[in-house]
Amino acid sequence: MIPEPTDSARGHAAPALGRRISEDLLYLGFQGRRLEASVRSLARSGLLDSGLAGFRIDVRTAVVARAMRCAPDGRGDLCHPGPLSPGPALAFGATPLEFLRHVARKGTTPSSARAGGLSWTDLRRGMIGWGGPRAGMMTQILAGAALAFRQRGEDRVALAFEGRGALQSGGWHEGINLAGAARVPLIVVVEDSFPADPSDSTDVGAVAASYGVGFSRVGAEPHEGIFRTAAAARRRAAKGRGPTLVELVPLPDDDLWALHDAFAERAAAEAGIGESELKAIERAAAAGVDHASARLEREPAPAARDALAPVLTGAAPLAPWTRRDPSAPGLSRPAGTPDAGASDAR
Amino acid sequence: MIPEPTDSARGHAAPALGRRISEDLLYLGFQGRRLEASVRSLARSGLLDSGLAGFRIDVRTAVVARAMRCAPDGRGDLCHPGPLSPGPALAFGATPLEFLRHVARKGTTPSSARAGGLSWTDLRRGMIGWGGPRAGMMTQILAGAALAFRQRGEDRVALAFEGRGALQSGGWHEGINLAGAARVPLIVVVEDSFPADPSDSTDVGAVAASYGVGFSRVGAEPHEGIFRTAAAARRRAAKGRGPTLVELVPLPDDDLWALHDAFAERAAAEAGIGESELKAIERAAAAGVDHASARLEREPAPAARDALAPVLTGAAPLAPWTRRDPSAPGLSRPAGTPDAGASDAR
Amino acid sequence: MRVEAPAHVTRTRSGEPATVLEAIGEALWEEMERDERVFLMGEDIGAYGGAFKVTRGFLERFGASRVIDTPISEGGFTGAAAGAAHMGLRPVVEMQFMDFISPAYDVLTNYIATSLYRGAGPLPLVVRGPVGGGNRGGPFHSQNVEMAFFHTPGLKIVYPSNPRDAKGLLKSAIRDDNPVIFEEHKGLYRAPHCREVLPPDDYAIPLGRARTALEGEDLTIVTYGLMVHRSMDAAAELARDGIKVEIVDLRTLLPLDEEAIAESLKKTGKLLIVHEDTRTGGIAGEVAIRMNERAFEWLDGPILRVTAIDSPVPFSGELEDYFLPSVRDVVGAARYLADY
Amino acid sequence: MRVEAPAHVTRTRSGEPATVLEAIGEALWEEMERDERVFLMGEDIGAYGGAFKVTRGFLERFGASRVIDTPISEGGFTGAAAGAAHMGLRPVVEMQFMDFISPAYDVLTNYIATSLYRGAGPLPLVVRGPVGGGNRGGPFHSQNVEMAFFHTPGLKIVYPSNPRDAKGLLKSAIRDDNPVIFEEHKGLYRAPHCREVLPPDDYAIPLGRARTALEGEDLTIVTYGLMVHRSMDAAAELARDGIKVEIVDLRTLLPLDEEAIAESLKKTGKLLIVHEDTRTGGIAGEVAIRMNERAFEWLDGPILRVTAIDSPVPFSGELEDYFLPSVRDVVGAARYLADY
Ligand SMILES: Cc1ncc(C[n+]2csc(CCOP(=O)(O)OP(=O)(O)O)c2C)c(N)n1
Ligand SMILES: Cc1ncc(C[n+]2csc(CCOP(=O)(O)OP(=O)(O)O)c2C)c(N)n1
Ligand SMILES: [Mg+2]
Ligand SMILES: [Mg+2]
Repeated sequence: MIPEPTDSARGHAAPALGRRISEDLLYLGFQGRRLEASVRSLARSGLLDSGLAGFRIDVRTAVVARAMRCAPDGRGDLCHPGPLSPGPALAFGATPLEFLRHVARKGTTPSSARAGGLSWTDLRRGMIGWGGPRAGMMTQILAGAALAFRQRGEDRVALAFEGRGALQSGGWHEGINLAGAARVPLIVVVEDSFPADPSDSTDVGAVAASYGVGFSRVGAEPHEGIFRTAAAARRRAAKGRGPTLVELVPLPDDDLWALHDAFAERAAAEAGIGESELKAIERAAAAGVDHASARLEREPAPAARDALAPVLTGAAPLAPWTRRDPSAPGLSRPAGTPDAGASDAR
Repeated sequence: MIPEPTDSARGHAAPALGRRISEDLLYLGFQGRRLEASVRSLARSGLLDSGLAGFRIDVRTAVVARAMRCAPDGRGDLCHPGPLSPGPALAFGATPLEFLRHVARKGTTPSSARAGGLSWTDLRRGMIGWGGPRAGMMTQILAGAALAFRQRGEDRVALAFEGRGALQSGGWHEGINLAGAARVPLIVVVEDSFPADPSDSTDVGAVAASYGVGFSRVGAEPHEGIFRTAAAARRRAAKGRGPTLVELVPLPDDDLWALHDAFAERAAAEAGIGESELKAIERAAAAGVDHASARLEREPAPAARDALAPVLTGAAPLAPWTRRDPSAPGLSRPAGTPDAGASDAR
Repeated sequence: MRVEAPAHVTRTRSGEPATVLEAIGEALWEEMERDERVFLMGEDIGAYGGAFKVTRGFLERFGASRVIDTPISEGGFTGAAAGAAHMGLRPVVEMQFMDFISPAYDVLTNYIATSLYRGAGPLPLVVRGPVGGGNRGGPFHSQNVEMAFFHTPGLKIVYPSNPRDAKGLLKSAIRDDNPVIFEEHKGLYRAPHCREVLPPDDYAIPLGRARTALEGEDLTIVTYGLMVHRSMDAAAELARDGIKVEIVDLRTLLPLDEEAIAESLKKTGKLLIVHEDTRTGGIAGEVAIRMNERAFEWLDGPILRVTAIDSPVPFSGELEDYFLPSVRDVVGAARYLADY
Repeated sequence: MRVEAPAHVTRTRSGEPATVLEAIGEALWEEMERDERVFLMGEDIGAYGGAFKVTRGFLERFGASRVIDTPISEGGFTGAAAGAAHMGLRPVVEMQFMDFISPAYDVLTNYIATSLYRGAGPLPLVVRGPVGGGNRGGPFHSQNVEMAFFHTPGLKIVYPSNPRDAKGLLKSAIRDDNPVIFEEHKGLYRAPHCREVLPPDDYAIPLGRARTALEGEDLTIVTYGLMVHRSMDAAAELARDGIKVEIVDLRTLLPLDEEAIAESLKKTGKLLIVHEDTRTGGIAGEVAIRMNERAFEWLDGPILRVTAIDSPVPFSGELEDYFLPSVRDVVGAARYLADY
């Protein structure tokens, strides 16, 4: 039960990743940086919750996610990006507009803004949103998804992003224990978006060792190293060697974006992506974000009666019997008649 | 966060424990062996549940418990002996008759047999019974008790016996994490009364390391070694150095009692306990058990209306309004009158 | 090599009467044969065959990837079942005793029940296991769990009273696209009076529909599970006094078949609810207010209930018998209502 | 060195009107000063002062051993609170949002609620925290949790509607020897219309007694929490049509003060229950059957209810407003009943 460390490329001598991946990582980085700035400014101008004024994107989460086998056909890997973290979702094919709709509670989100945070569930693209008091529960869910992959012999891996705090919750332990015991293809990234709690002394590596699962820690590595660490964890998972925990050591915002800039420099120098190409990628990424921000205001809020969405398949709850709105469903009976059976449609 | 191993005396060259402790351990061993035999025979003869025909006592649990500071005045250590394990309880001052009453569901148990298993709660003697689907919950409870000791600056330690399976439950992890983070005086003994599940590969030492708590593993050590391991864990706890996990490696029944016999031999040879004294201890222990077994049949079952014990202080639920028993509480109103408010006495 | 179904799941094929336990085994077996997406998870359900031996022989036939022994972590494996359901599988989770569903309360009520509403798609999964008192199991092996979940929109709750319903309802539960809590009363598992020859065809009984267990015109008893039998016994006694009781066996508790209740109430004018679960906050309350909303004018007497007393389930037999609703309680309450 | 009480817990001392939040802070502060066995546990309640700043300044005054920041493990620290209570302490556990009580469902219903009955002694502890919708918190930061625990014998549930009650009831809850779930509606925490000058003495309000919030003779509304205010607004509107509503504020949900409800019902003959929580399995059902058991002959109309709709709490404001019971709903239902 000795945890197998995944190979992690450290130092700046990391070999290039190839053109396609490099381009994608560049795009994701530029996009993320622009999106971070847009959200902050939308929050300052009152178009988004003021709580988002300090919104940040950890570009490394997008790099990890891009190392998965993303596919838009429901047969690629599965990713839970965390409750408010668009990085991995963007790598899995989500657009800035989709993200902004979520945080702006628009009627155009998949749940008509019924669900809070980023309810990223889109099984076709392989994204699954949070759904409960956070800490740890999603590791259980993704462990079960990974179980399904293994059971059907599919080449698919489940990737969950959790906060450090998740490791304090029993639910997380039950999830990783189950995943480790069954050696299912699961990767759990443990990140810390808030300055580390001084009383929290969790040693993520020791936790991984106690479950006999793989472990890697990444911090200020260049993108190449982070990508290779994630790719190695994926290979390990796909080979039936079980889950890996990847600890993302917190970095200041500036350092994060410096990682991106350094990568862009190397990409220009090593991967044969010329200065003008680089600029073109940046422009395209920024244009997408700007388009989304501009469009956001025109996106409609949900209609009140979207609250009556099905809770059981085929059966939306009826509107309360005291509502007189003639177009609400289930109110065709005379006003004032108690409308029993609201939730019990079959 | 390196776990500090407690000093464990291995090998047969363990120095003697002194007369008083040796006598106690001898008594507990003889008592346990006789009680094990008694329970099995009472089960075979139909006086106890047939499930108890294979009942066993792990004498090592009594040795661990005897290494605590047992006191009958509510100021000693606190012990949760596990759901069906009298060994530690006997060390904390429980009698064989009390144990037999529990398993025979007698009205003379503290809860009038309202609680299942061994509801050993007697805060004066420092025992606390299980109270919930088992796996792990008692570690939380004892962690909280230990928190109280630390908060009040008392020289008291909490000792919980858990099955290996507890380590699969999230509740256990939350309990030990809390105890470890707060460095409260807690010892958790992890035992395995059933042949190890081959699919269960939990490495208890690695788990301890992941919480930064102490760890010891004991198996076929002589009593002296087990006692010293437990005593060291207790010292560590009392000094504010936090919890210790003690893993009890499973042993076949015969080996367990062989440990006791070897200890008795050494006690005779080294601790100055003569052959006749040894016999006297054995006779006294056996007599107590035999007395308890003989008396058991005469102990009354609870009365039906003991079901109406308080659920909230000062307020027992009323008997159902359909019961005509004139002596049942709350039935003074005319028969047939619905008796509302049953649970709502103030 | 195709492994033959074990004896405890072949009563119907051999035309013999089946117990509730066997009927449940048959439903699981047949659904696993019918649909390879169906799989089982639970503690000791594989080689050991489960605490009540419902799944004895399943591991041999369906293999370890469809009969999964889990760690002791009810929350974790229920969550994992949800993840598998997202990916198109149809998990059936066994709680060794349904009392142990409580560590899964969080994931069931927050994640699973809300999935469809949150736009994350339906979660077809079943959580099943033994419930109920009378077995001297004490407070943690005797609970009825319906009221822990009855208040949660997005769940269904099923609680059969006989082999035929148990098999047909479990098949429907497995085929249903929603999460279903399926309660099996231990006192009915092997009850000899409860054996019956099951229909030989692949029948399913729709969720959400009550069954009239007995027709009568003086009084309606709404009940479910083991209490159907206790109510039938009471009805037999009452019949000797000329009191004709109608018994509605709810079968599905959520969604509640209030139409069936209201129809019966409109016929009899009197309503007694009998449930084994404790009184305060029991299902009787919801039935009462639904009938107030829907059939108040038909009430010729108060809506009353017979239930367990408001305490944990006591361990000793003497206490437990006193705690549980008895035939005498039902008879007493029914007489009171009939005379009202 | 004695640390002075911070401003948000000294409104009463300075004679100023206090909010519900301040009243709760005062109750905690005063009880901690009165009784050194009282201590606090919860996430970020120490240096950070709690998500809603209820315990701001407490760490400085009472120290880290009585104001304990816990890991994110609601089950674990609630269990630990029980252990500390066994040892004679009186823990007050904060759930950052009461929604997060669900991981503690197991230990609360199984261990804590049964302790006294099992002969393990009483467990004096309080679990308190913010509940309720209207804050655009979505499904996991807006729940009302009373019905998760209402069915559990051995627990008390308290849900105040104003500063005076919040302070007096919390003091009683802390002094009570039983485990108490204490729900604080976020919408009342800082509501300006809800400020009031509190009695300067060390008063406590007994658990288990409802309060008549408004006297009237045409119709009784039984309600609690934020819905007391919505019902008062409705009553004002109804009064303009000459409909005189009596409002019973339950304050304690468990044990339920059925005497108070019955008394009011006997006066008005009509009963409407208003609760913010969802409909099916809500407390209205229990009220309805208790009144059937106890006051059926006084009913001049069906017992009806106004509640949230049967779904999770939706995130967006538009949806949430539609989901929650409104003044218009209460007015509509009351008119219907008054005309009945
Ligand atoms: C079960 C549960 N308990 C408490 C919370 C409240 N809560 C939300 S985020 C958070 C801190 C999480 O910290 P961490 O996991 O380290 O993530 P970070 O935000 O630092 O990345 C807490 C306590 C919650 N959402 N769910
Ligand atoms: C929460 C919960 N889940 C399941 C059970 C059923 N159960 C009782 S004992 C047991 C096995 C416990 O194994 P272990 O902890 O290794 O203890 P052992 O009996 O082997 O000493 C199980 C699964 C339970 N009591 N509680
Ligand atoms: Mg953090
Ligand atoms: Mg074991």
